[in-house]
Amino acid sequence: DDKEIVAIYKSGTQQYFIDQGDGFKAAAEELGYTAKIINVELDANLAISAVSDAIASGAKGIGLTAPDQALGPAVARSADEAGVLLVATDDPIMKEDGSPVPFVGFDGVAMGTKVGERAGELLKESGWLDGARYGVLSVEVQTLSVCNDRTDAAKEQVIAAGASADSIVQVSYDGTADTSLAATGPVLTANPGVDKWVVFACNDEGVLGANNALKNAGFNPDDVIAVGLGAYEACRPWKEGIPSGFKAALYISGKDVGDAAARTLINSIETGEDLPLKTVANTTIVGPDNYADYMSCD
Amino acid sequence: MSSAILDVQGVGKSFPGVKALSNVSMKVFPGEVVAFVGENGAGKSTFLKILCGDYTLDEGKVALDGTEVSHASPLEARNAGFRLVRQEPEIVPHISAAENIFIGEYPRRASGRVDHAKMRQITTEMLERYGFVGVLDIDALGRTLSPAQQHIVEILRALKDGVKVVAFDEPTASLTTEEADRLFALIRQLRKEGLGIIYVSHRLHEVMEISDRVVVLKDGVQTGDLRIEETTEQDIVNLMVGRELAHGYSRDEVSTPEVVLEVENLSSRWHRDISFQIRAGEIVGFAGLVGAGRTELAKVLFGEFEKSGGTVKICGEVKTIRSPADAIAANIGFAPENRKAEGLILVRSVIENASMAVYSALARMGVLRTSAMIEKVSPFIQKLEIKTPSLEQEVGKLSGGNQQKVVLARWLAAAPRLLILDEPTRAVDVGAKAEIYRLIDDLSKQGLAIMMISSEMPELLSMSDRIIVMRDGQISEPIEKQDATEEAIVNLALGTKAA
Amino acid sequence: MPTEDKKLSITENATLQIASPKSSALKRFTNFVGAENLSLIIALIIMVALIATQTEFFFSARNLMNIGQNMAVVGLIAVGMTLVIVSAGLDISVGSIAGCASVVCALTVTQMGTVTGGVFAGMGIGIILGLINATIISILRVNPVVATLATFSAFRGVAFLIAPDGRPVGVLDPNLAWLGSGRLFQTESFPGLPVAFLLLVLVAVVAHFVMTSTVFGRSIYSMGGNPVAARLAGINLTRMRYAIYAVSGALSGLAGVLVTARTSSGQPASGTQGLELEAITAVFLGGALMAGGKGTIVGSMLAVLLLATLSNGMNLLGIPTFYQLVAKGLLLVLAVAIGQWRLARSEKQQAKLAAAGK
Amino acid sequence: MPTEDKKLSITENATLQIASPKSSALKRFTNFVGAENLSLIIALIIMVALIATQTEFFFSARNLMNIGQNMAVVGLIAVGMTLVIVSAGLDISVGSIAGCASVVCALTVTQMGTVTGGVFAGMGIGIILGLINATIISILRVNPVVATLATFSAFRGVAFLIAPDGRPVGVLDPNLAWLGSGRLFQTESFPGLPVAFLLLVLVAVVAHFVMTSTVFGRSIYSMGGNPVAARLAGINLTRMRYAIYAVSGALSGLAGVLVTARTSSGQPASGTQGLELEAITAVFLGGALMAGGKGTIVGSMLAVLLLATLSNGMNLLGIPTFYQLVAKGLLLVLAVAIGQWRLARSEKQQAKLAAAGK
Ligand SMILES: Nc1ncnc2c1ncn2[C@@H]1O[C@H](COP(=O)(O)OP(=O)(O)OP(=O)(O)O)[C@@H](O)[C@H]1O
Ligand SMILES: Nc1ncnc2c1ncn2[C@@H]1O[C@H](COP(=O)(O)OP(=O)(O)OP(=O)(O)O)[C@@H](O)[C@H]1O
Ligand SMILES: [Mg+2]
Ligand SMILES: [Mg+2]
Repeated sequence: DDKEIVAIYKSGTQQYFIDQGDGFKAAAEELGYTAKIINVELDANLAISAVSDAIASGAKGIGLTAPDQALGPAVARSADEAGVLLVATDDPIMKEDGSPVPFVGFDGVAMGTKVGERAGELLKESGWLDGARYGVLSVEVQTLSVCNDRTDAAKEQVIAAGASADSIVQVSYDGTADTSLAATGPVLTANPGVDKWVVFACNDEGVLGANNALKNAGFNPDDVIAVGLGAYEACRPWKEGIPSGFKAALYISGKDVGDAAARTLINSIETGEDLPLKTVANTTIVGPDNYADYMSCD
Repeated sequence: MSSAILDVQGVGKSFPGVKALSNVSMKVFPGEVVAFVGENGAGKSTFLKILCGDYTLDEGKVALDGTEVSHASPLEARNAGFRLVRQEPEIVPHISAAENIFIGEYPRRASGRVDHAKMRQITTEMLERYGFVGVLDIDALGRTLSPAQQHIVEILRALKDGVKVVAFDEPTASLTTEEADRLFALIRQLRKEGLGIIYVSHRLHEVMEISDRVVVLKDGVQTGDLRIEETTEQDIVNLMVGRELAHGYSRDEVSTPEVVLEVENLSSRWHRDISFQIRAGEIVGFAGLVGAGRTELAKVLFGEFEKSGGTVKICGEVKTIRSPADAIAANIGFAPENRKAEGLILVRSVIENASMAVYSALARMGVLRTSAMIEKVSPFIQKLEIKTPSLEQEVGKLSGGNQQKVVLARWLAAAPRLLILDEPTRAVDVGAKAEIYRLIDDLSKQGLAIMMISSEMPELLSMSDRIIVMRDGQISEPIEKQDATEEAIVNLALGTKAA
Repeated sequence: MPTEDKKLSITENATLQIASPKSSALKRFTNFVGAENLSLIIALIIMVALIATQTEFFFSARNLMNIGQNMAVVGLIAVGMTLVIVSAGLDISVGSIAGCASVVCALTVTQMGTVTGGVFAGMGIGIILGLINATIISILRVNPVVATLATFSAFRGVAFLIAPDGRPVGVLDPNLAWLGSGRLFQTESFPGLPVAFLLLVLVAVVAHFVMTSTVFGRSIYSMGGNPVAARLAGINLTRMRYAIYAVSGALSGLAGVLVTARTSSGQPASGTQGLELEAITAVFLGGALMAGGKGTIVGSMLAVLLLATLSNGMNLLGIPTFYQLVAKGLLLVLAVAIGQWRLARSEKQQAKLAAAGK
Repeated sequence: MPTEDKKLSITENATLQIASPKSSALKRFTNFVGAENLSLIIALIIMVALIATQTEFFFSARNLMNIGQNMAVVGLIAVGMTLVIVSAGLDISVGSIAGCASVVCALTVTQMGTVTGGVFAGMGIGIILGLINATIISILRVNPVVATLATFSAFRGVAFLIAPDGRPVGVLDPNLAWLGSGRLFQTESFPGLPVAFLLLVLVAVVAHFVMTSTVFGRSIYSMGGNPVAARLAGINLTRMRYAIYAVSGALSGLAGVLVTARTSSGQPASGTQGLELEAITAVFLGGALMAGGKGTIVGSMLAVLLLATLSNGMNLLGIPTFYQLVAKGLLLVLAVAIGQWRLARSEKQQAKLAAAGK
């Protein structure tokens, strides 16, 4: 099986990357290749090991979502040495000389920007900007650079939309819904003057946790504008027709990104052409009414 | 006489590298005390551990009061009525002495709750009934108990309801003579109550005094089963050792004028105003009852416990000793009485345990060759006849007496200027005792000063050049060898005036 | 063999002294929380004072309820962990067990529509996994650390395998949600008591009773303090281990159920975010010993409260993660150090008394 | 007090029997790896056989080098952890120390441009943090678990505070990269030996010598087995602890340097998280006792190799994460269980021999 490609994901236990893996595998098999998926659980050191393992296993091409962009030079080097094709998925990375590694997907800054834009629009529509006592919850994994990219970008957009900078409150969690819930509670307590909240986070879990905290604190869904990232948690209340803080969410088709990554790699392996520098997979902001056109919710 | 309450037939047991018991048979009748003797490592404790369900026998049969209990679990053995007072007390450190006695079978309220009050009450009653009043604080944590106190806990554990046969594995080893007498009274009381009693000891005069019959083991083989009135200590020794032994030990005074240890007005949490000297080549015996503070005195001198006043001079110069490390640097050695808790690294090998105190001495720039260790300590291991399948054997798997010998080997090998021995021959057999006395004697001839804490009168009387008696943290005037008598010592220890 | 050195052993002597039953009201209180744990209370008071001076919201009824609610998950696990550690064992797999239970509970509720069923399913799987731990330790004779490190990994895998495609399972059942975020005795003036917190209190009280006044509980102390003594006294160590790890499993399972209830979705990864370290921290902070045989439910619960209050306070004050990490470390050291210092001091006094002729 | 029960203590006895110096070649080998560790080798062989039948790439020189390279980071930490655990301590802060060292090394290299400087800075900070651990344990008398759980959190925070805005620090210095991914003795036919691996081998050999044939090493076994007896034999426990935790810190620091070298960036957390559990797993898998006093460098290194081979093999075979987690758990249990079973058996045989009169 010398016709093999490998995908390495920074967080392979998350639904989004599971989807991406499925897309990657499916496309590869369709084109007569075998595909392997390696998960490195946000561990930079494991990522390096995984790349070398992939190379050792005779892979012709590697798709990598790095747990940290600083890894770029190290992986690019070992891939070049071994003459193996490398594409970065989701998070762009650079080579030593600062030139970008060919990229497939939709990077964190762009994600944050889209989320922020939508949150901004909803904020304007809500009319809270004229005199309402509103706040903005930015739920962040402050120890993870790829997460900060998203929330930072989202904050910019919300401010651009007219929110005041000091209305923004940071909440720190570890990526799971439970810690987001635990951390948001006290923040709400500390801001008793605020009776309307805008919410965004690094992922849907973060937003979900914050929503539950708001519910516990007795906020009613109309007083919450929560924009999810991933949409897999957001879509549930929509599906059930239950009112919730989720007003919109950025849907990223992991399947599409994985599919695109596999096709780009295989194409270059077969034809020997250089990899295209940027292949952007499509992503959309979805809401209660239109999510079903893009995704199945389970 | 009625039928045997305990009937053991052809029991055998082996451990890796050791055949501990082969074809041992014995009977115990109600109201009979059977002594069980043999050299260190002969298999006595193994035999008893089989009876109490700790070890499983390889071959043979055990019947208790008619019912077979050959493969009983510890619980079954207990319930069947066999109780063992172990040579090495097993104490639970962070619960009270009273609770230690009741683990496994607590008194309960109707609600099923453990009845702590009842537990303390029963304990107090037992302490009175068996004559241990005031020796044991029943609320003290297990870890703070002295070896003597630990033994009392073991005894009370054994004597709880339903006991038919009780075995004492070297009960007097950690007791003073006074305590031992109390124990004998207890044993006689139990005999009257019709219990079967097995009594293991290396102190043959005790055996002659207390038992009706004596069973002798040698290397796991039964070499005798005699009625006590038909035998003598010498016969027993011959059966145990297989050769004649010089009885007792006498040494000639070798002390020189040079003063090695000089203690002036030392006081501490336990002691008030203690002053004495030990000269090179001199052996000074320390007598006293449990709680008198001898071990504490040793530990204060060795820097383990804090002294609150006074000075300690070694070879004329004042030493400030704040830790055992300081003490060893000042050329002091200390073989503790409590070998399991304070003496040995049970999970490590014989050779390591024996050489611990000479590591630095043997090392070249911190590098320590095993060969060097063996060379240094194996002579002592041989002279002390330490019974072990190999030098690599875990010390925890040696017999009690052999463990004690390992502690001694460590300090005999280190040969410091001042050597403090706390109960040096505790649990050691007669043959080995003589050898240990000889080695101590040799060391003193080499000019060591030796401080020997002991609760064994014969040992104190035969080995010491002078004897200091301790009572309530204070010491008596030293008694010179010539006028040292058992009576004089006991009187000083108890604080009663000599007649 | 004795696993601490002189200093410690002596200080413990002192504890004993203090705890000895000359009962004045204070003495009885000291007795109940245990002298060592007084230092946790002191640390708690200092910390609360610090936080309260910075924000008036700390003492708001709602915030206090919040703390109660957030300590439930770790608290439940810490109760089970106390039994395990006192028995001289360790259970690193608790977080993974919680993960499995969270998923199983979510699936049961969504597919069978029964919340009670979900709760019992969650605890059930917890018990099963706990029994697996006990089997590996007792029958295969694997050291508890390795055994539960192994199942820490294996059970986590299982959690993802149970969940369809390893995805979180959403549950929007309001009754389940009530378990996680509901309140009892609510009035317009009083925000009510969180159900999750009451659940923890209930469990802790029962556990305290078991540890102090039942044969099972006392036997845990014996086997932890000296397995040989325990075995020779007829305590069946194997059976004890099965019971202990089953309890730990059941409570981890219950914690997993709470996670599902709080987050309205079964999170396979929920447990894997260091819940085990959090619980282990609490138990040792509460006065347990690595060597076993020592530790109390009261101590562990105080420690959980201390940790929950700390993170709540820091979130109230909006302290960034990095500083939160440092602060947590300092608190842990401080809390224990205070205790040691107090014990050392009272031991000195004891010595003086003794020297002055007892 | 004894922290294992009879069964264990007796089975262990068998080791000594086998290890007792009747030397044939096999005996000497057994003697070196220790009977318990033979089971690790057996497990390794079984596993390698399984993997090799599935993929021809496993035995490719390149892949073997790979395994070597990938085990370096955990390996270095496991060496230090062996000293700590044998001394009856525990060091949960190793991962956080590595994180600090990784950042410090990166900053030194980028700002002063000296790679050697970076390496020493990394190890230096490691030593300092190790000494802090020792101080908390010895002077403040905090139990090692709590102490290092505390610093586990605190040092992590420090790592982020050192790193500008808590973000990873990129370093492109080729000499540093050489340390992480460079090879020695490379020929066109032979891919060469990874520098990182050689570093680990060097450290392990020295550590093995220290543990087996120096006063320091022997004293670690003594103090771990019975601190009281060790102190009464003149061992200064406090000084020992400072030395032991400093070594553990230094090696964690070196591991952090390697992470920087491999990832071409100073990582405050990513890459060093969870290292503590990996290392602890290895040490106990290598035959150490929770109670202290037992454990060998050889055993720990075999365990590290076993774990590294497993994850490499599973990556080669493209086994999905969830199954990888389960497989890892099974391997751990299997490896130890085999050992226990073999020891129980050989102990029976030994006894039979003795019964038959040797
Ligand atoms: N658990 C064990 N493992 C291996 N060998 C053992 C074990 N227990 C005892 N032995 C060996 O069995 C033999 C008999 O030991 P035992 O303790 O019965 O002797 P003993 O007669 O009680 O001696 P002592 O008078 O010194 O107590 C000794 O050689 C001892 O080394
Ligand atoms: N508070 C205590 N904590 C721990 N051990 C104690 C304490 N008090 C006494 N001991 C121990 O009790 C034992 C007997 O006490 P002490 O040393 O006072 O009597 P002794 O003169 O040594 O008698 P013996 O040596 O016959 O036991 C010693 O081993 C001592 O270490
Ligand atoms: Mg014996
Ligand atoms: Mg004494």
